[in-house]
Amino acid sequence: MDLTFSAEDEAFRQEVRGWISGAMPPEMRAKAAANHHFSMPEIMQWHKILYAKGWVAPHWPKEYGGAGFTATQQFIFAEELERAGAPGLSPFGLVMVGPLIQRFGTDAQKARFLPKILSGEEVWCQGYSEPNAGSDLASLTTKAEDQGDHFLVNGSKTWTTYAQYADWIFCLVRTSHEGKKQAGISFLLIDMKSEGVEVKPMLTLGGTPAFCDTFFTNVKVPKDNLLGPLHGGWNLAKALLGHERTLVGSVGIVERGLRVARRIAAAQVGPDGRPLAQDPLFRAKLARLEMRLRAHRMANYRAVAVQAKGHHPGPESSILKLVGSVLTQKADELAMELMGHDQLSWLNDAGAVPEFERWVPSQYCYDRATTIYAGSNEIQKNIIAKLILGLPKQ
Amino acid sequence: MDLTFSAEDEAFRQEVRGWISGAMPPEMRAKAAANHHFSMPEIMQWHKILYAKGWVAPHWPKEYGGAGFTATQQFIFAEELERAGAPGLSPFGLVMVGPLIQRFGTDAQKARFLPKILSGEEVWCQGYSEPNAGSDLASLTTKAEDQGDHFLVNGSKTWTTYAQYADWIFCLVRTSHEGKKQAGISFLLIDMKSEGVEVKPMLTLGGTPAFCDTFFTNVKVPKDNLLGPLHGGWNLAKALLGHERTLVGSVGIVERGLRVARRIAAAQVGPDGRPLAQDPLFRAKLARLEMRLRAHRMANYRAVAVQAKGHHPGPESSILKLVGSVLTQKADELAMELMGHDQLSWLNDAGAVPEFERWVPSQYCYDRATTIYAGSNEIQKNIIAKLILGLPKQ
Amino acid sequence: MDFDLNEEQRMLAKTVADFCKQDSTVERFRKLRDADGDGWERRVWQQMGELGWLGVPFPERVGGFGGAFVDAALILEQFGRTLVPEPYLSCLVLGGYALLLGGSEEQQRRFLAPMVEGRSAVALGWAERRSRFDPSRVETSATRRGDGWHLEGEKIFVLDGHAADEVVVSARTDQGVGLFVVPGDAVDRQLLRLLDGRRGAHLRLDLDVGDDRRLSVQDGAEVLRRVLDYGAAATVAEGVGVAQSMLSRTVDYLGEREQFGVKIGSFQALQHRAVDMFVEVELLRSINMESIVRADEEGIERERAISAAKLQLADGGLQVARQAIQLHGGIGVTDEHDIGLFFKRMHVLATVGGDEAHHVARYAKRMD
Amino acid sequence: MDFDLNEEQRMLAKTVADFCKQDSTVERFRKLRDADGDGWERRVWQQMGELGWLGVPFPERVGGFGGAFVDAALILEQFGRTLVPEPYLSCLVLGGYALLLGGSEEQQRRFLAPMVEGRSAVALGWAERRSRFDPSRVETSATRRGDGWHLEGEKIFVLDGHAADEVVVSARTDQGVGLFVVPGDAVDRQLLRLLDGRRGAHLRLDLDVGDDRRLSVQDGAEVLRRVLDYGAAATVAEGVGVAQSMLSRTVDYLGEREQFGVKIGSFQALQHRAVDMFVEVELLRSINMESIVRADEEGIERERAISAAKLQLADGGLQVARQAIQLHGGIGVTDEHDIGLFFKRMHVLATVGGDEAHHVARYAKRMD
Repeated sequence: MDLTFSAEDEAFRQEVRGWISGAMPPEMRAKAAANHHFSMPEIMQWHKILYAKGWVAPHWPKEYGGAGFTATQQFIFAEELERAGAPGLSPFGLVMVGPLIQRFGTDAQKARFLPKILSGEEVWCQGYSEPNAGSDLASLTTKAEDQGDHFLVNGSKTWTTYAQYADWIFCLVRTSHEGKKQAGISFLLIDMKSEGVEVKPMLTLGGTPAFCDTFFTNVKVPKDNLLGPLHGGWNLAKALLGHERTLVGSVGIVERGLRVARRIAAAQVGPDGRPLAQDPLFRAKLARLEMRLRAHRMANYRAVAVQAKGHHPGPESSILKLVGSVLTQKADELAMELMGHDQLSWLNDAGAVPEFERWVPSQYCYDRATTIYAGSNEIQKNIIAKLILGLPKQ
Repeated sequence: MDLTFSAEDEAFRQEVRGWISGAMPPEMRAKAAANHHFSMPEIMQWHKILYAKGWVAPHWPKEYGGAGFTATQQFIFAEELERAGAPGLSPFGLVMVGPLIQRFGTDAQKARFLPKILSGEEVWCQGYSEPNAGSDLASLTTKAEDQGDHFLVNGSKTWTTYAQYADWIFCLVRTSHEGKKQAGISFLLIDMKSEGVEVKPMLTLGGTPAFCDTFFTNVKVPKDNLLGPLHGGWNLAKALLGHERTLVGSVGIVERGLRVARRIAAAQVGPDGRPLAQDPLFRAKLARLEMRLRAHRMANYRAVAVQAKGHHPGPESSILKLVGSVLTQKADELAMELMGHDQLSWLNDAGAVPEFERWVPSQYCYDRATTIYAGSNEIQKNIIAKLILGLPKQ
Repeated sequence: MDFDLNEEQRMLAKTVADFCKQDSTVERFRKLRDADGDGWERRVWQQMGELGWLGVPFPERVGGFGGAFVDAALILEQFGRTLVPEPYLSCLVLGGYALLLGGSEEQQRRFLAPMVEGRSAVALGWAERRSRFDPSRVETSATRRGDGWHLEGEKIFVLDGHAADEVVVSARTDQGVGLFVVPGDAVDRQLLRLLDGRRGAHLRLDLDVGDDRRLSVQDGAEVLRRVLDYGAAATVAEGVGVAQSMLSRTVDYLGEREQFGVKIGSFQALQHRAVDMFVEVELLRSINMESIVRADEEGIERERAISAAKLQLADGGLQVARQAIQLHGGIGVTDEHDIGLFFKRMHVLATVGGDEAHHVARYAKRMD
Repeated sequence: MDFDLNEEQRMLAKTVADFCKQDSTVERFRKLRDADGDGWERRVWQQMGELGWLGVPFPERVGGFGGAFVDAALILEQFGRTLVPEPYLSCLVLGGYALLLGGSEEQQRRFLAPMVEGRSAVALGWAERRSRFDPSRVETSATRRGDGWHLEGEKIFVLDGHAADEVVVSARTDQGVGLFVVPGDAVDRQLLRLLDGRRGAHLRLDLDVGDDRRLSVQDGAEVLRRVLDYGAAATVAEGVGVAQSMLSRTVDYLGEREQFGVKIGSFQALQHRAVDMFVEVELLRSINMESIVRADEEGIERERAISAAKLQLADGGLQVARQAIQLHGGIGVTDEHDIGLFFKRMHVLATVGGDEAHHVARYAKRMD
């Protein structure tokens, strides 16, 4: 057992840290320092900076233009990005559909799509959930009818996050009603500029314009845009859920939340006139959260170490999602509590509250979603109960 | 809305309080003050003192020799008994089978059983659960066969608390296999001195000899000992569960637990050399528990007020069980934490730890049962989900 | 002991409930939230005055009905159910009780009576950047200038202070903390959007007021403590309505929403969570009753009951709110769905009048 | 970064696991608990010495294998799975590390080497009535008397102190806190039953010891802090085994027990609780690794890691233990069923070496 990073890995961490601090534009650094929300254009700006460095896809193999980082390097890289408060890239192309195209795509599909995902030239979004198919994804009804040379798609998708900025959407669609409901699903890549695609953005609980409903009315999709086998989309979807889970458990996000809380604790005056950071009760709260994060970090390291040895992280990684999402919320809740009256402020102009606190209430509200998205925590628990604990069917 | 007790009720409280402090024998008072466990003989000693005063059955109507207290008086009386730390009487005769005999018994049964329950001459225990029928009580298999002039009982019962001291047991037995499983159950009163009854006492998690298994081998039970209609025992059982629930939610028990915790906090030296009661973190823990108890007390008062108006407390009283049981455990946990190293002591002789702390670890362990007995909290939640919230069948 | 409402109170609650259902739905709140105006309507405030709702707890000399705080609390509970936006808590309770407890009869007639009629709204500005939840930590100064006073300083997060006609503010004089009534349009107000979609303002004070605008009470900090207790009790009362709405909306949703071919309300894990919500709502209801009845009392039991109620709101109430979002799943985290509006209101209520830590600490200090 | 055991460690863990399964089952623990004796067996202790298990973390000069604390922790984890009663934590870790860190080489050879061989058991007495979890709060006194020392005072809850051949005790000298090795049978011992069925003793000290029994280290309090950190890390390591056993026994029970015509493990609410247990066990496993690896380190990260691990044990571990009882239902609260033995052991482990509040406070002090 050796829980330290190797000298090479530590050197890599220094390199990454140094590069990030030089590469982030000043306004972006200022926003990060002030703990502000990044808009989609800012996210894409950062995407392109990373792309220029060759680091935009740390987990992609080099042959596809990825950085080809080891599992450990990927983890360190993610930690450092979160630590610096860099904008979180949109995962739909890089983390989700990209790897699926690499694994299931034809050569033509690889050549067509991968380079533009990397460069950021084409932005992707995800068409999975439907109004009546959330946790029960397989009951989706958006259908793609075989019209000989193309599919005709009708239906609607919800939670198509940032669809208003997207050039492409990857969709699970029903291509057959035969057999189990999972069996008739296919995985389609659809051009958002196609006729009949309509996007209706909506606000999140955090007041940010991230969610969209996307509607498909007689949308023609070339057959070349089918990824993987016809009616075989469910396997692709499952492959993807694993990725998403590990992603969400990210230690860096909680670490940043905790840093925000600590900074607020240092600035806010407590009941005895001293900073809250000196108050024994608040200090204990901060300590508990940091201690709990420490256990979570080690759980993540264990998963990384498994991956570093070339194994797939099993369903065990579900616990990273469960714990990470809850800790994210706890950090938000603590930050809010520390803010006192300032937590009442909702996206007001500068000056209403200290800059650093401005986005905290929005983040707090939005992060209620962390226990819901990417397979709700209830679904994760069902998975663990069945696949790991082997408990009897409900 | 008027949340104060009436002048009459307050006077009643003073009367009760004065009487208790005079009536408890000195050794009993000393044990109560030292927060010690009472043995069954001590409990029966107290039973007889209350009987002599005419207060042993506060909830029984006067015609049966009860005190005939109002609902409010009953609540005050219970509060004062708990407050004084008086031994808790065995509920099986007074609270459980007694009222059932009053409601469902023949005149002969009333005359035969009620006076001796009151006087304590005959001690009762409960034969409900079986090894394979706990939460799922209706699946019990102990059977009573009709032999013309008597029933022949075979089977076994578990959790027959204090059966080793009991003269009588009331049992749910299967008298028919037809129809729904609830339909074939009858309610029998069985003399523990009957041939074929065997009791095997066992220790609780608290190290106290409360639980027993009771075995019935060809036990002859006179037909006169059937309470209520043949095959109609399930209704009696249901009537009883309601009683048990309110009982367990008792505010006084939590109050006493909290008093124990506070006394320990005053005596134990904290990390800074001052009593723990002065430590801000422990003080906040004590405060939170007391505040939570305050809400629970008001919830109980509401239920009492409903009863005082002559209504039956609905399934809502399930929440009193849920909350009371959890608060009881929390008070124990806090008392243990406050004890520091002393919490490691298990029923040692005097001098090992302060007298007042001696029984706390045993109580802490035993009280894990509060969320399990009298209809486990899971069962209570199922009941509330169905009967109050009207959620769809599982 | 009697937890039932009397006949008049039952009628009042019923009337208010009908009003909420017909005239002040959640939709109305949402529209006002999203519009540019004040977030509430003068017209409706006046209507409330005409209905007598703004006078229930106040004496007849200001046009009130001489009732108790309980009556105002009943109204607030109903308001919580549909998120009525009018400044009942911020002005009627906070501003109103400051005037009632701090002002002379003359001042009450001048400033409180118009509010009772719905012709005016009087907010309360007590919090400052360094005060946290302690109203005696006042840095705003009041110095003698001629016959009157010069006020200088800042008041933050004055609820509905953006639209109030008058604002009662605290300021330190050489004899302790005094209370002053300043005209809303005479101070520099920075409009604030609040988390729950309502509004407030930071006030920058730098003005002269006449001595007749200094409330007659000597110890302003003590009055503020009493007033904030009324405010805290009011948040709990409103919170009961909010929590009850969240519970029933969630139970309805669980009974309607289908996944995996069944109603999701049939899943035991979700049922038990709904029951956990129910338990917290019942505890909140229960302690709320003690809190609103004791609000008019003097002494330590008032503080204890109200702090216990605030803990139940901040802890239990927020658990209810968070669980309601979780059980609504994806739609719960959109701005479009109403459940989020209740969530945010609950969060604001849990904070106003002292947060959880404040009330636990206060209770801990007052333990034997 | 590598969380895997090396080949030797894997072999060791396997051997210990086999021993536990065959020679030291829960049944054995229960028998010893219920019998009159010491609660453990000299014979087995000696056997452990022969197997080399008592030497794994100690240097060769005392007959050890020069390994790290990790190796001892691996053994303890296995011991936790079947509640092995021998005084590995109390004597080998607490007594052993006190001698290793506090004693001269001569003293180590004299007192530690026999324990490594299994011929002796050395306990540690540091706690006093007023010390809580701070080993520097020492009232026991050591005064010079002739060539040696006179010790006077009381040590409470000395784990396995009832049967130890020697006990390392702390006492205040005029130069700070010193450590002394006293023969077990030379002191007045009050036998104590502990919550988990093991034993210990209060020691009343009033005796003279030679100067050769004073450990050579100057700052005894600092050594105790290090030793208690080893002890705390040891409780977590053992706790991993206990928690894992409780989880798997509970999952088994859920898969066997039938009610309402189905396995109770098919109820979703119970499944999710079992998952909550699993999550806590995984977190405990994870932070345990950091804790046992860092136990040998100097500096603040050792303290942080061990305190975080203790919190996970006291909070998460006890949640697992309490939930295990609850999910076992009625039989879980009888003394007859084994699950209660694990529950009690977990509670003791959570307390020994500093409880939750102690470690949270320590961590809070050491935050940046």
